[in-house]
Amino acid sequence: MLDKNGIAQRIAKEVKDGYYVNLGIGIPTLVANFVRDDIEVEFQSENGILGMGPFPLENEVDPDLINAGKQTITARPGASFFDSAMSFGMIRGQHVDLTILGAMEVSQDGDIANWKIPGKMVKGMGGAMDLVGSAEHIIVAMMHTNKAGASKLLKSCSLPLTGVKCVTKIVTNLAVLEVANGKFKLLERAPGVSVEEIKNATEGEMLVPNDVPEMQL
Amino acid sequence: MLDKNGIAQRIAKEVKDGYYVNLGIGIPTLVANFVRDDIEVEFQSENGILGMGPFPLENEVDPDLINAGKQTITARPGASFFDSAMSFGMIRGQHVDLTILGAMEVSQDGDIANWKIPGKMVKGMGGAMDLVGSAEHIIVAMMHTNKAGASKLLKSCSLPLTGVKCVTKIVTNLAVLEVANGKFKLLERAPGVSVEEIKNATEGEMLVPNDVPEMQL
Amino acid sequence: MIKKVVANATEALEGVEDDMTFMLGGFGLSGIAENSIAELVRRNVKNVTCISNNAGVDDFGLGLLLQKKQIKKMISSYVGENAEFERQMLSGELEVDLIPQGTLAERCRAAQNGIPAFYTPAGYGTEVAEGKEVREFNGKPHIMEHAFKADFAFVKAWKGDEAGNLIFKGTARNFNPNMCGAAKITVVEVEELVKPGELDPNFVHIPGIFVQRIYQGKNYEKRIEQRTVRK
Amino acid sequence: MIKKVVANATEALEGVEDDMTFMLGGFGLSGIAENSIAELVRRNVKNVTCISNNAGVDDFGLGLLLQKKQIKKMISSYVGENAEFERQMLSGELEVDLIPQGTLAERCRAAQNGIPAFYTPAGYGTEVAEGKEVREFNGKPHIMEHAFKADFAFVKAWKGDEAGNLIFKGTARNFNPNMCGAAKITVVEVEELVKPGELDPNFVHIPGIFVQRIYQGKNYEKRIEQRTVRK
Repeated sequence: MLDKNGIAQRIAKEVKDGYYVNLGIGIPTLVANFVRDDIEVEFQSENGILGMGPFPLENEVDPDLINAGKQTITARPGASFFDSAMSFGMIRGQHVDLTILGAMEVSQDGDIANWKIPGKMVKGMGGAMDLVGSAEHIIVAMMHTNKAGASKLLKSCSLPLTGVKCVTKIVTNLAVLEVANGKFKLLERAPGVSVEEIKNATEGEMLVPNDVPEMQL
Repeated sequence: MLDKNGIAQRIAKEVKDGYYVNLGIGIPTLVANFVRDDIEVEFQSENGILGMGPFPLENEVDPDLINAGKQTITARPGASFFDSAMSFGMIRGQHVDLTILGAMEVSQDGDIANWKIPGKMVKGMGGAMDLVGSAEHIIVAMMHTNKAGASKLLKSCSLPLTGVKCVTKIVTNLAVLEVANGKFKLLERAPGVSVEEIKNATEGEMLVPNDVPEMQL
Repeated sequence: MIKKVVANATEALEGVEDDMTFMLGGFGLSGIAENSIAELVRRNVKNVTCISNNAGVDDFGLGLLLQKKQIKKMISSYVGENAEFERQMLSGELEVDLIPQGTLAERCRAAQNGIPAFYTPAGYGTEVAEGKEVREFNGKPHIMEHAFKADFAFVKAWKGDEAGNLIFKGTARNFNPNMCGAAKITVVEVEELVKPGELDPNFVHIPGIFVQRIYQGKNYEKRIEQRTVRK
Repeated sequence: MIKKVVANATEALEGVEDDMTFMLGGFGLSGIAENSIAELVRRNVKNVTCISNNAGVDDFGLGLLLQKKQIKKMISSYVGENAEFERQMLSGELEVDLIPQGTLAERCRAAQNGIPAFYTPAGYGTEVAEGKEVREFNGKPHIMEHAFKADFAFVKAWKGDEAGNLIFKGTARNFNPNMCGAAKITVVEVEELVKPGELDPNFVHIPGIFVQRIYQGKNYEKRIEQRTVRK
């Protein structure tokens, strides 16, 4: 079974040379720490920077330089700043190659819910609806089940949707799955996790190939 | 009767303190020469400059600094350069206070034609359709009649339109007129020109007040 | 050069009234119009609608107006850092229109540029699309969104000149440029107000034509929400 | 940093074929992609559609492609400086779609930003509106316009870095920034190609994400159409 860093580490393998990548808040943010050094990748943060670098040193902290999670950051050589309309132009115009974001629920059709629990929690969708509405390649990073132990991979989402039929891949603490023809297709098992365990934790329909390899990190 | 400079000089009186003004090619360009020194006016050229200055000195000529007539220009202190989308955002968004442009025909409803003579001449509309489609205050600068002596102030335009019901004022070599309730309302006579002469040169319906003053330049 | 400089926030907010709609720049607490917000609190205008990506935190930014119950309605994309906001919303005291962040930016930009409406895929199939026209382009459903209408835009820039030309800094830029000229009156506060000619015309982010009033702000706090550092 | 630098125009135009649609920056002869245009002439691609505000003059800019009858269709706003253009158009050899300049710019910008369609008042009641949807907003009729689709955009910038970040100069900026990322492949030629980090990230006009290929141009002529001077 993976922890949050493990999920991020596995997702980092999906990041290809030459990609522009948007990382959501939470586990996705950790992905940057695991991307191979020998490939060229640029991170976009939708509040207005391309070429985001690591956190600043204590003496570099600048309130005018933050990421979408409101964390202080740095800019890499070759970075650029821009306004919100242009930032979402990059996203809506499909110039960003890969979007990695968290979710509260994902359906077997690729629907995603991650912004609202009616009557309880309303943080807002931020840029998530723009991202999932436009991106061609969307990976969800999340725990396979919620704190109560219920599956987050469902036949259909029970919460208000963020986007429909948009998720392409899901990486959880238990497995890597692909959304294919209205089913979750099991691609890889987390280290030490059995197919049975994954089945038990997945409410939606799952397609299980004969051989499901353990993931390589 | 006015010459082109006279028309420009009369129009310059319509330019108020604090105006952003777009000047079309031809007579309108001359207006800048006659604006009073004691008022603050900024000229926008739709190819991408606000704060256009006079023509450059011989040693200041820069091919990367031209106006919409492709003439070499200078930039005043406080000028800015921008792309074409933003330039027409200024125009479409009604941030430009006054538009002065030439015309081949104007109708008594305020329609204007200035971009095409079917089968003969097609230069294109350039920015004119955006300007007349959005501006709240449009002054046409033109000769009252064409080279063949025919009126350019018509009941309805015969040439393909640039915009409908948009012209607010017309300054010609003979008169100043306003478009009001589907008629040309005669406001001023050019020096030495009689109401009769203006009537004879105007095909469209004209409203003539009892007293039509001679224009003051 | 056209006169736009005003002495301070009080003069800049002349004409601000109850029941108006405001646009406010900033992302989180970065690039917010601190001086104009303080003046809105001081004036105690009530029943206002605020178009702003976020709603500040409990004791800073728009949170200050929320505390004093000055806001009738918020139009935002993300409001997750504000307990008082959540309380007012869940209790029904506060109307909230949550919309996608890119749609929020583009609706500002549309207002600035005289585009009354446009189509976007963001929000299709969700609550956001309810009651809106859906149309297919390139085989993909899109929803129609309208330009915002607002009375005042409160913008924060880094440097500005007396002609209203603006330069923003880093990610404090965010929604600020898109809101300039998107309301009837755009009020800009700057950290540094300079003479015309001091800003390179090639590197002006927002030309002065989009700005009606400009003033030198003071006492910028620039609070950081998530101070993250590496060793 | 993502590899975008190519050696020259020939390498930059790899994949250009007959019957394609191109976007070309520039206003008149200012800010045109001189090197890429020369390469289009050299390759002698035929039957192409060009989206460009102007059509060059008889012996420069897009006029060079017109002379060799490479262009099937022009989508422009103003073509008044080119006798060969007028001849081909009036004789019917050349298809011409004349559209308002602001609409041309916005249709590029829409393509860049993933906006499939928008509404504008420009052209309402004229030939331009024929066959287009008309809709009233705020009591005023508007027409619906679509984002352009193109295979290549040929852009000219002043400075660029190896990450594809671009800076334009003066009014040579014009349509160039709006065309970046508005076609499947954006090819940029620059007067000066520098290393990443040499351009101030706060003053980049177009971020590298909108650019696929960049190269150092050469022998810029920068012809002036109307040399006007004062004494």
